[in-house]
Amino acid sequence: MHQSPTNADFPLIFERGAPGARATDLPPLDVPKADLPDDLVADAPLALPEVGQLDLVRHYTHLAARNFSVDANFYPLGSCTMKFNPPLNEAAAALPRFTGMHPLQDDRDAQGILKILYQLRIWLATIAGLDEVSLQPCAGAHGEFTALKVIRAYFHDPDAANQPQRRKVLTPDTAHGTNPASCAMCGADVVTVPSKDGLVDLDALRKLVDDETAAMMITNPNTAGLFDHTITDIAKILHDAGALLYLDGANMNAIIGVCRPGDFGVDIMHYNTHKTFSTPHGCGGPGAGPIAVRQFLAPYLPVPQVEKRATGQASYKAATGGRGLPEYFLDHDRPKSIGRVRSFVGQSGVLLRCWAYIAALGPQGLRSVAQNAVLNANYLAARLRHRYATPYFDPDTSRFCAHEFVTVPKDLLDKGVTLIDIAKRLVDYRIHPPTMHWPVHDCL
Amino acid sequence: MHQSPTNADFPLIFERGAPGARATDLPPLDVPKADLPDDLVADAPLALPEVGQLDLVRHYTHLAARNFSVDANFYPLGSCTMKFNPPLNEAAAALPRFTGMHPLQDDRDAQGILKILYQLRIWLATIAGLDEVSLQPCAGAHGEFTALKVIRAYFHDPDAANQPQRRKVLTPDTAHGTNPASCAMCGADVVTVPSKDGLVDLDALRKLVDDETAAMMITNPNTAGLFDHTITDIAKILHDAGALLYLDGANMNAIIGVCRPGDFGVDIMHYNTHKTFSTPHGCGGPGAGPIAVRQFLAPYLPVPQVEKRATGQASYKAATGGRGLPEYFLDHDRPKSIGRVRSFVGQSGVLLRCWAYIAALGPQGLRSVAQNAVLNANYLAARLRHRYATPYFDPDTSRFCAHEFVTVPKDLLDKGVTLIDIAKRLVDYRIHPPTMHWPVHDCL
Amino acid sequence: RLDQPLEMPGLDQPRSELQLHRDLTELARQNRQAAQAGCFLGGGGYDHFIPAAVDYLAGQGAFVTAYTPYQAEASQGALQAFFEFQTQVCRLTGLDVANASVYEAATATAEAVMMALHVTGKRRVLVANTIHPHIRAVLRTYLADLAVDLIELPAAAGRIDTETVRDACDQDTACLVIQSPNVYGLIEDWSGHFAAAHQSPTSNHKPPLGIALFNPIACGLLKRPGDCGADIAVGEGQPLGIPMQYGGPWLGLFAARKTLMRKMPGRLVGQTIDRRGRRGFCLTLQTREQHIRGAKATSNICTNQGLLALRATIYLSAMGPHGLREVASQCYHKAHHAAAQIAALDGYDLAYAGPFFHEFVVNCPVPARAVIDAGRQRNILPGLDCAELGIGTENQLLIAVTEKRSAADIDALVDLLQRVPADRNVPV
Amino acid sequence: RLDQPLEMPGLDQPRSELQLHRDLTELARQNRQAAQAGCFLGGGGYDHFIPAAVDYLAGQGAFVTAYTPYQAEASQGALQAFFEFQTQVCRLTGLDVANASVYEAATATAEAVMMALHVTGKRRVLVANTIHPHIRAVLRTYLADLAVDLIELPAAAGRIDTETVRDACDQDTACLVIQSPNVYGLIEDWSGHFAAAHQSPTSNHKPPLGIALFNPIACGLLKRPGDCGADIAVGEGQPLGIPMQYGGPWLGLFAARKTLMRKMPGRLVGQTIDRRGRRGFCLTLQTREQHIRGAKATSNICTNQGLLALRATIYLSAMGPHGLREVASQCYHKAHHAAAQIAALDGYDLAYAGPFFHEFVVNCPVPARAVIDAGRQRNILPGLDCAELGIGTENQLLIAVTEKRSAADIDALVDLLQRVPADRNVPV
Ligand SMILES: Cc1ncc(COP(=O)(O)O)c(C=O)c1O
Ligand SMILES: Cc1ncc(COP(=O)(O)O)c(C=O)c1O
Repeated sequence: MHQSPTNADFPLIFERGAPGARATDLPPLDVPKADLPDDLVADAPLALPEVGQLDLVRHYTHLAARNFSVDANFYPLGSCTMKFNPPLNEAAAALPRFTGMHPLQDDRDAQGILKILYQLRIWLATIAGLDEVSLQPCAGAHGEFTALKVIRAYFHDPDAANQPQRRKVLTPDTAHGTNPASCAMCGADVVTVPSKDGLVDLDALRKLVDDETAAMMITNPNTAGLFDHTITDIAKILHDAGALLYLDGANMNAIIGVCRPGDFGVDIMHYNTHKTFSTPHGCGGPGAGPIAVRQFLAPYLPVPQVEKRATGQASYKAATGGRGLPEYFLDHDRPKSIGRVRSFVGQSGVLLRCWAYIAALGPQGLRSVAQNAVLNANYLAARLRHRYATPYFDPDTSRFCAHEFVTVPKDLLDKGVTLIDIAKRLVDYRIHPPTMHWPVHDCL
Repeated sequence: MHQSPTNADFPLIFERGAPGARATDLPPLDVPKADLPDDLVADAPLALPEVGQLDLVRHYTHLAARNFSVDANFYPLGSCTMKFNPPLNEAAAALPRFTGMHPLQDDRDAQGILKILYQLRIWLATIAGLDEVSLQPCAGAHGEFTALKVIRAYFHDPDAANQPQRRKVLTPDTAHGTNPASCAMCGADVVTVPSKDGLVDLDALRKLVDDETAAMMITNPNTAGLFDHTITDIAKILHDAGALLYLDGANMNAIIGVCRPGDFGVDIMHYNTHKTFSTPHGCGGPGAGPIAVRQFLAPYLPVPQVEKRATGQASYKAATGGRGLPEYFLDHDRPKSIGRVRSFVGQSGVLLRCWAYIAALGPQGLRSVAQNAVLNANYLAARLRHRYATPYFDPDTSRFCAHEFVTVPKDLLDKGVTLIDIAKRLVDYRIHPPTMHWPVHDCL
Repeated sequence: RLDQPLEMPGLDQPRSELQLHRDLTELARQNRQAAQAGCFLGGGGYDHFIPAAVDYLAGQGAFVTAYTPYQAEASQGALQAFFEFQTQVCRLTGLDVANASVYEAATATAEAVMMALHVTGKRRVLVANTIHPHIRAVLRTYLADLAVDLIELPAAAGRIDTETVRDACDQDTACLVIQSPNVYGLIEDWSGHFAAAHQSPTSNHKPPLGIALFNPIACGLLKRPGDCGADIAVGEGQPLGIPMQYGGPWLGLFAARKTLMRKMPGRLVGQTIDRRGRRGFCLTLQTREQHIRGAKATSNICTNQGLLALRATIYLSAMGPHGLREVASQCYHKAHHAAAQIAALDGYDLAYAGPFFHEFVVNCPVPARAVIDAGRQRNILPGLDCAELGIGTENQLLIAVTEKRSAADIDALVDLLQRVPADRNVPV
Repeated sequence: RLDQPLEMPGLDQPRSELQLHRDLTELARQNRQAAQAGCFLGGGGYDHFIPAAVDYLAGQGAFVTAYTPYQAEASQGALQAFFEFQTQVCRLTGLDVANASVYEAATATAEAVMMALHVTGKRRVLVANTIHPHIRAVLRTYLADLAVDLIELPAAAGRIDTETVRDACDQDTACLVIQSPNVYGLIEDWSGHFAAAHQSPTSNHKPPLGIALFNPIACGLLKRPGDCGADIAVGEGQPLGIPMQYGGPWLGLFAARKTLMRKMPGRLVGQTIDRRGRRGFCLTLQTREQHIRGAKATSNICTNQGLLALRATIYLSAMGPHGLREVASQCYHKAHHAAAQIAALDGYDLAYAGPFFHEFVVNCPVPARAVIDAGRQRNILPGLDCAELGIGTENQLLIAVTEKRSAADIDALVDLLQRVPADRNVPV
């Protein structure tokens, strides 16, 4: 039924339309024209597309048809957990009283969204088993950056740790690239910790930790899909040396509601709402990367922080009459804060969807998400392991995986089939191929 | 990149999911349970699909991907004019204060939608060059039916025509099938009028019209894409004999704003908003089929009619205070009316989009729609006529078409190519094939 | 031929997109949104919960802007959806075949009656007067010029008596039309009535057809038309995921016994197998039946309510059997809870004693208008004035309660009803 | 490992879809919708008109629910859209290369500065103090732990003087960051400032880079960064069809001269040709640069603002050159009309005399707070309190006027301003 397509079939938007065409218009200017000095004005109009509304709609409808998506396809991706995006969340986020809010509106006129952000802050702390959360970071990598700034502020604080010499941050050799990159941006010294059997090599770690070590960043379950059961040992090694444990929460999907990072020794961590909490991936963004911390790190969190006034102090009802202080508010007055990491309030539209996802599931539902993800991944690993080697998975010795697993299709590779071939064949079947060559070479 | 699909690739919604799966849920019942007699209750639950939300979304996303649409494809259809559907109209029609309106709400609480309906009524009368409009009919065929009822009521009215013997309705042999079918539903006797050269044969018509003739139904521009320039002669023949001229407005796209049916002798007509005024076709509906009539037919229009109180009598402002009568209202008190042709107020959601389309174009814009449609169709006919015979189109003798044209691909047919082959090849190029074998055999 | 553009009142210039957006927002502001906490309006249109997936999926351009699926290769998506719709309507009604939709309930009923006249060759049409008055009015219009007797069966205590049916059926009766839940919300005895009709004396072995006018939500819980002996079932599909949108576009549901299939109005999608053995779908039986039958056609319907049928399909798929049953039983229990509380108020009582589904008539100590006007001040729409609707007296209010109403919403209604009589004695 | 589900405050049960719908509607009700007739708020976020096509097209599931386009065969749609986006950003800024987006304006500025430090190998960063205070705050955070001097250039009459720039640039200067229109709405002399920077003495033939912080709407009318000598241009893309949505997600725009391409942060989509000679698109240069560069990376950005970039692409395509110019000039003329009327009021005057685009600071005879509070009663958001924002005194109001405001909306604002001082003298 399909012709093989040519360039003319898929023109760029610039190659469509005709001079003068426009897809929308404004009412005529209804005020007198002001003086507009010539030297301010650009010489020529911009070379933007000129298309009618039908061309515009056809163009971006055709592009949509040439894209995989969760709505239409299965994505067996691990860390980048691709979750179903409930239409209700999209519809709610599109309500004009959410989309139409200016970020510098009076707090009294923003009680609904502030309540959402406040509750989310509390919920994310509970899930982490930690004490306070900042919703500011724009994505996971930004969360890492913010967290490293917080750690540094803590060590530099003369009233707290007062150990400014701690400049080293350890990352396992399986770490996601953003981990060392975030360190570099903060001026920290990155030290790589080797792995053994897919897990952190504890002996090596012991040797690397010293009184210049600020923290170790770890992903758990890790990028090989394994829950590192030595995590409490790792935490102890760090804590004993006065250093902190940072959790890259990209794989939280496998453990939410089942165990809490705070309970296994994590001091500070980030979430990726676009992975763990189903906020839509949007072809690569937007996301949000809230961070959670223990109490002693809370003073350093970025501003503003969303806060709630104790009941009795002032109620929302009184506030809306303009006669009192609003219940929920943005607090800018945090003297030890690292400062701002972005403009305004945060990725509010994303965080709103995150709130809705958690509210829909409830505590029990969150727990079953993790349980099901782990069950399904192990099921798939078990079915594949006779044709595809699964180096870190062996049910016979009770080596199970978390919500993703690594496979090395050795038989096929020996026959000359490449990973790219497997990936392309999955695309033929309309399944998005998993991440390749990472965390080990020749793996999926 | 595509596999040839199998049934398993395109399961029915019933073949997806698993027992117990659901894609949505309600809060728990928050009132006491009432007594529910066993004998009222069905024995078994219904055999409806049981699917989760992801399955639901994937299923109807996949179906959408297997459908042509204006958003993605070109439809060279004539009568069934497939217009671009502006996203603004969809967004406006989705506003909760439109979608959330109950049809039996107080007129005072419906002034916005009533104003839209009233203005649309006036605009459609103006475009028709006729006096009054009913927005009640659900689609074109329903408009035909309603109009025939109005015509009959007029002839039966002892205070008006008082000629109940007029039971005959003439339709040209090129008429769309709904025309005779509508007659049959009303108990009228259908008489077919032959064509000559694609137009109504005037001599034959003269012989058929008599004092039992109620009306003639004509499509102009006709289903062969020709504007019948003898329309005023046809009107005269009918009017001289005391009969009425009905216009099937399916092809109004070719003439709106350029000429008015009322000016060329039409007494009553229907519109198809889903053809002429860009309300979305929605895979076959909904539509709306407003009818326009001359003053002497107005008393018979169906109830309710949307009306406006003369200013001064009561203004909207006073009305909203509950102390006066609202400016716009639904009038049920029309003693000579044929009665109701459907429940409630009409296809309000469709009519709203129709209003928006007309408002966006304005009088000048409407006119250019028709001018462009005719120009484009003639351009295409001229380009095709050397390979495909265009029986009713010959620019050398000034025979032009309106907004569609008939072509008989004789050369190709002689070579054994069938119309179906041409149609399928158009589908290959992602163009929706035009109507086939109609109004003449072996034509497109 | 005009030399210049038309003069259109209130429309001299084209409106820009921004202007149109402003105008439509302002016009919307002049409407009250009924579909919210305080809505107890029914009478044929109901404020049910619509899962977000319905808007999301049915709003795809590939469906909204698609043409009628005449060209099967270009329309497998729509055709399969309509096939699924038909199957669902069959399962909802307990009948064998369903079409791909007609306009709405009233015209659906008229089409069913026309079909019955055609199938039986008879001329008497029996219609319960407990049917919605708009539907009865439409039947009068449709049958006006045909040589047909339209007879309205009187009700006793808001319901039709099987005795009445038995007495009314004669050799010349084409069909019996019964709505349940009826316009008062009461559940009629379809089984008894249709049995009586089927057993009535007949000349040509063609007993009167039983036409059931049903509410699709009620089918999730109560006995279905097909279970009760109906030959044809017609209904309003609006409650199935379609917003009330001031009365339209809604959705006419139409199903019948297998033997009646060839006389069914409207489009019908069938399943077929292609050359490679794969399943496919296409319009069957008639595709534009009018072309073929012309003046002999029994229906003229062409454009139907495709997009609304799609919404209903998605709605029913989202709900599933258990979800639909829960919607129906929450409607039932909440309506009964409201009725019990209202009947306990001073001066109020229920007008009818029969079993009801999610709607009931209340006798008020004041005109229904007074209650409605008082409700407007508190953004409560307490129900419909039975006198205005033509189904009762000035003091009667028709109240509907759907699953969307919470216990608190019901309490607010009860509180309103309680206050109105008292407030009326105190001049404001 | 927990034996039982977590205890989460305010969340004991899962919420059904209907309940969640109710809750979110109620929470939305507790917000005031700024984006309406009375909105004169600016300060970095603006209420511009968004054509319906933007929501309609960018809201397609195939975009919203798609993954990052790492797998090119499965992502040609997104990749082509981002390629179009990059091209548009280049044409908007007059620069050669643009990336596929960063988070928002402040982090974009920080990334640009980090890049400049890297490219030049120097350690002094000059930043105009007429830059939005949030952006300056973010720069402070980003640069805090690096061995870098962050110097804020003082303004005179709300704008930077080229003399100041010339004096501040030295051999060790990595870059000069200038926002125009600046935080007061005033148009800065990019050409003069960047020329001064470029001409400053340099040790290693690497003069300071000129970083322009631009408003993309202003680019439709005014001179572009690239026309004025900027080496890097960063900006907030929110005005391009993105709702204000309480501050995010917005869109960081990032463009640079060709010579700087290899140091650009973020993803970059490139065009390529497949085996059959057809055009295709893929992520180029780095795809997750962090994997490759690890600790040597200059940026850590991974997830970006893809869907927002798509919105901007559709917005710019819908507007076209003439539409964007009209938006910009309506902003300009309406803001000047408002400013003239306000300056004519008793007790009010403009704080700065320089040329402005669509935003300006007004000195009020009363605290700005009083004007804002009075506006709340009439649903007018007259502007921002300059003291709260940290850019002026208690009596200063920052007022923005976009193309969406009508003459009548502006009259209502002027009327409000006129009444406030008088009303304050009459105790309520
Ligand atoms: C393990 C891990 N850490 C960090 C990140 C970076 O997060 P983001 O893309 O949200 O910035 C990712 C995702 O790409 C990841 O998989
Ligand atoms: C000429 C003509 N008349 C009548 C109709 C019937 O109109 P509708 O489908 O709106 O009922 C059509 C469309 O199918 C048509 O083309």
